[in-house]
Amino acid sequence: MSSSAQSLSSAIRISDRGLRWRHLPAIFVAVALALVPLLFFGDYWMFVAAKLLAFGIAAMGLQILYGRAGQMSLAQGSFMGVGAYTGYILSSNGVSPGLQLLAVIAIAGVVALIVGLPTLRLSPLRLAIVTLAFGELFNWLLINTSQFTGGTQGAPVKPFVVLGLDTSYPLDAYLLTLAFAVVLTLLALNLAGTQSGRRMAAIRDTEMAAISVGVFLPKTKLIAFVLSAVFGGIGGWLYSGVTGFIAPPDFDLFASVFLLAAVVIGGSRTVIGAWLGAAFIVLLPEGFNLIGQPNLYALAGGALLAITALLLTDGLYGALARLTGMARTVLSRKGSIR
Amino acid sequence: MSAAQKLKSIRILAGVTILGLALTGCAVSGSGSGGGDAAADCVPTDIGPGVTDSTIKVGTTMPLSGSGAATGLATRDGQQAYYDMINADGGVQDRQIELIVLDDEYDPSTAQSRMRQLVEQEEIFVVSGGEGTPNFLGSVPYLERKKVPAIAPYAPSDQLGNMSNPHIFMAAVDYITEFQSVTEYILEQDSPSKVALVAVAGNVGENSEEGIKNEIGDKDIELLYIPETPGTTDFTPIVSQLTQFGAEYVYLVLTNADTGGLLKAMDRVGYQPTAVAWGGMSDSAYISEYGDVSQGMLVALETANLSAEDPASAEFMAKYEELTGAAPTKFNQQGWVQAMITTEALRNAEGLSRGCVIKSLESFNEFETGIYPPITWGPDRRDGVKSVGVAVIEGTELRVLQDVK
Amino acid sequence: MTDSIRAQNVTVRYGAFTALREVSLELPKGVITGVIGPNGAGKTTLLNALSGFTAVHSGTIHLEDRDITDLPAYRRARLGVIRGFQTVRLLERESVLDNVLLGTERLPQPGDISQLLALRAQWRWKKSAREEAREVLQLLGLSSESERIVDSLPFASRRLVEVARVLVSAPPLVLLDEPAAGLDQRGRLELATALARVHQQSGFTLAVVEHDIDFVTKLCTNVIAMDSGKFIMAGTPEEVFADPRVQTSYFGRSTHAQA
Amino acid sequence: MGSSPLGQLLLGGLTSGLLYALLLLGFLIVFQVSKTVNFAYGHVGMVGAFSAWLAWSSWALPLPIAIAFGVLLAVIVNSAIGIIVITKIPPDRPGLDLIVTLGIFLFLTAAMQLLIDAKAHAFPSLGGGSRVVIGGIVVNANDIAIIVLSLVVIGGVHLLFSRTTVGMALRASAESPAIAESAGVNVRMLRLGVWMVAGVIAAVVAVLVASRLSVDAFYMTPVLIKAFVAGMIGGMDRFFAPLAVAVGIGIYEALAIYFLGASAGTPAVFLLIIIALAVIPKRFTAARHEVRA
Repeated sequence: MSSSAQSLSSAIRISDRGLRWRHLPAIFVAVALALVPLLFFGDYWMFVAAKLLAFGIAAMGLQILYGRAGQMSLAQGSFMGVGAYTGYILSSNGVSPGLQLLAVIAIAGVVALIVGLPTLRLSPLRLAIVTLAFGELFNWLLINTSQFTGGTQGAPVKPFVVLGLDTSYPLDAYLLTLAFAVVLTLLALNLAGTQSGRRMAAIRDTEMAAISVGVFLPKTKLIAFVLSAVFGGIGGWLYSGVTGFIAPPDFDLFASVFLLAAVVIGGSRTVIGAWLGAAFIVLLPEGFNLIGQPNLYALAGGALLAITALLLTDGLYGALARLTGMARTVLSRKGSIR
Repeated sequence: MSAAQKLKSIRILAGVTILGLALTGCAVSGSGSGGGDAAADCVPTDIGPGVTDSTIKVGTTMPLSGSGAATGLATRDGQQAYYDMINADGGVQDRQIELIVLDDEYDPSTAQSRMRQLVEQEEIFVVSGGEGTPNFLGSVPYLERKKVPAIAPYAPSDQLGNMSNPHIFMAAVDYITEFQSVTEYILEQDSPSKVALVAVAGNVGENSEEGIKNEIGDKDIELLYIPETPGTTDFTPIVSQLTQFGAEYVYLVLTNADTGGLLKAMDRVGYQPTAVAWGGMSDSAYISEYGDVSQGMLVALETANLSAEDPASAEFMAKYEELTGAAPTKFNQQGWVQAMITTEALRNAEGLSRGCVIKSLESFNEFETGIYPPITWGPDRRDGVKSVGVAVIEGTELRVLQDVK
Repeated sequence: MTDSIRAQNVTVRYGAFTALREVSLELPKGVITGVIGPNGAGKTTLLNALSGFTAVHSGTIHLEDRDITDLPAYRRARLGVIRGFQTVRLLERESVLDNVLLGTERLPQPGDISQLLALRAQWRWKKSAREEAREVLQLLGLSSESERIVDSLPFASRRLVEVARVLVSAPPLVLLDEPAAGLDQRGRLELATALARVHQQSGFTLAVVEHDIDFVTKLCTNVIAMDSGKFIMAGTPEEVFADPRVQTSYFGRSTHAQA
Repeated sequence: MGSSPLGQLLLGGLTSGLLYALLLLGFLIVFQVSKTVNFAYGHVGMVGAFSAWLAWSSWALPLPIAIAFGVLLAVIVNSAIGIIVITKIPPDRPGLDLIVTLGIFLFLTAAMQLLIDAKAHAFPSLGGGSRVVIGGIVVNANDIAIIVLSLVVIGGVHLLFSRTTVGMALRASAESPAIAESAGVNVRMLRLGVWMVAGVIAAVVAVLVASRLSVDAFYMTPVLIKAFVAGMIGGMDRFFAPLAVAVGIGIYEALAIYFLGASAGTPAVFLLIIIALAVIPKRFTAARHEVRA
């Protein structure tokens, strides 16, 4: 069966009615999932859901860079920070959310260009180190420019008020992040069907083939890097609106490593994987709250992360795909639809 | 898609939007409840969330895991011990006090999530104390939005203790006051010409520097500020800077580990100025570990010194040991007094609504805890205390030079 | 609008080892040329030099009358010099169709922005590009496989996908490195016919490195023989295979090379 | 009093640089034979040092025995990680090793906090007290111990790799496991052996760092990051280059902090890293086999 990135992107293709029908179920599942919070959740879980969406957007960005283009970055958390603090500084100067968003996109992109340019020749591991260094620098900057950033004490962020939504209310925050999540997910899925997307995949799988057909690798690497940074920036900006408070630890090395963990655990090859991974990372601690052991997370969280990674080497998506695969065969044996 | 599906999805959408609007409405009114602005309107008949006929739920977040865990756990135990004692005596307003402390991992965003959980899931009535500055600050904007009073958290910060955050009632001084007060003492005793400050980079350091500067004023004293980043692996350069500068007094506002590490590094090259540390280092947990390199170090006293001489603390120590079977540490004491202040506020509240608690907090006047200096809050005052004591480390003991009261 | 590529005194060294020694040759316009020679004759190195995957130590390479000696590989590809690899290089986790579409790179594409945002230009382009790809797949008998992930394909089909990627942009100059290796007799025949048909349609210039004489004789009207890094001769298949030098150097060794 | 601040700085920088290098050494040999990035490596050392402290302070074991105990634990933990990584992680799963070891990293932190506590503790200063003044530079037994020990260990490992048959086998299995296997080398056992040696190194470094700073459940992370970074710059497939870089970072850091101020240390180091990697000659960065192979 074809990788879900394609299946879903083909689901939104104009051509290919056949494909489109085959993947309607996936779309319905997505819609249903998005509705769950609205129908069943109270303020707290709505807040968690909104946070998950913001986090997932950043994870999707990293999936493009790491999963599709095969470039490892340890700075996605920092790019969330770039977005969050850009928004914060602007909003404290009374700039409207709309303009904030534009600035977030622009600045995240420009920063990515600056960080990305010198790293073009580097092997994935070395790229990881440069991004790590950037992350450390960024965190240092946050702490040492407290007059703009609030420094180590962090900064309270004015809630976004747009179209009658006010992100200081979890429901509104959820609806807003959901809107972004939907649009950006469609864009990420669309990437698989574009030449840009194929160029990235070529960098990941075979640079030789890419060159042989005329791909200019550095440009593609940069686009992947900038794209992931913009996703990260938007994710971070939304995150700041959802929580109403940002501080350097939210965007430090560990934040970045956890985003990478999300992408790998979810299944780095697909956009869906990024979402599954984000859900895993965000909901794991909440799971411990549900079983009434909120303070157990610190101990068991790490172990669970390692075990899950070991058991599902293809990531959550791989497992899911296998399950649905089985389901399909079972159904078709029963001679039902398909 | 098929007409049937179209209809269905349209119906769902419509439903969602209506639901959405409804919920938004609730959210608005929900956050409205609990009293208007901070100058709270107290309706004695109102009953706040978390209050039943038999219990009052209070809670807070503290670092129970991660680098801040030691102090967090100790503070929690201190609070629990006090509430156990109160509950044994029949509780407050005929209700048992139920304490819930969640782990915030010393991380601001985690702290906020847990605080939301406490307020929205557990439905606590008020926030009882707390431990750690950056993590607690993570919850502050949310608490203010929800108008939940937070009582005597240990979170030294110049952002708290004023009317910009009217729901946070501070009984711990910020670093500006702390070091102004300590420097005042030093300058009474001695007239150094060069003092240095090694402090965690960022607000903590900046505040400490400001406090020292305030006290130095126009006196002819040079001040060298060296910001440090936690996790320093080599203190030699800092020590070299200090020796070159020739500081007679070196203020240390660092973690236990880094304070110890820096003093060790000084010791390695045999440099021995008078060290001056923030309140955290008056904890036995520090002295028992680093006493040998900390002899003669001055420390700020944020809470009364735990010594048999002082009757008040002697009584407290006895009581605590009787309750828990263990001698209290500074942070047990910290938690104990947080619970004491919270209890006092609940006891004096005309009614068990948040508004009334705020009113009762604002009526605190020279409240004696025997641990903190007398606490006074008012309709437009949120910094309950304005001074600290000073002690010196001698052997494994603290000798009080200037008492907290 | 077909081009011909010309190499003059091209020498390629890897450290001490000289892979191409003073090679001068040209691929006549619109002609299918077979490049033969025993293993280590420098056939692949020649392709690499022409396509820009190896830097030449000395000598020049002209495309038409343009000097492309120092042009990086991707620029040459954009000028229409497209090569295939001896060891198949594919996007392992992508579908056959996407692998072929990768080959459309040198055709005028909609801008990256309109691709990423899926603007109308992108939809239109997508439609047409998929048509192109489908035709090529048709031609190579891969239509049924177009949605499959390539790492699940048998080796023969993977080879064909590689060829399809090369052909999809209808390049004026194609360099193939043992495209028939690993195909069975029927596969080779089909591939030869397919290439011949494409040649009829577009009249492109094609150079094929190949061991299999039947394949060469069936497909090529011109043959270049090489041995140990040197150009030996060029001519019609008959001439070349008849030539004693080729007889000894090529058949002499390649037999026990095949054994 | 260090009347020669520069010399004092260089000494301090050198010693901490050597500590980075030593830790990197353990990281390096593991990477070279099993191509694994062990995020938890610093914490393996922490486990050793922290339990050594416990054995010494709480169980009142004599220091050498306590340390030996810690080293043993570190070896066990690192071998366990090794076995998991070698047997459970399939090849062609880039990043998976990082995530698994991240999980282990978090687990080790929490576990040690649970078993011992979350406080910072003073570790015996291992000769930090006894000092002599040479040319205005205050040198103490601790510094000398570190310098000598690290040079000995590094030299020893180098000899092991370059001169002995074991070393040959190691290099072979690093180049191509398959060929090594066919040549009758038990690659798995060899790899496990390397993981054990790495465990020893980690514990030793952790103990030395603890003797200079203090010990708790977290203190090794910054050391690991610097060692790791040095490895990346120097090249994980080399031997002396990365170690030299590690020492360089130590000294450079000390100088930067002294001349630019403590808060300038971080940016100075990481800016250097970015610049270094950006301008490194191609042959250096053409290290794709770093991740493959």
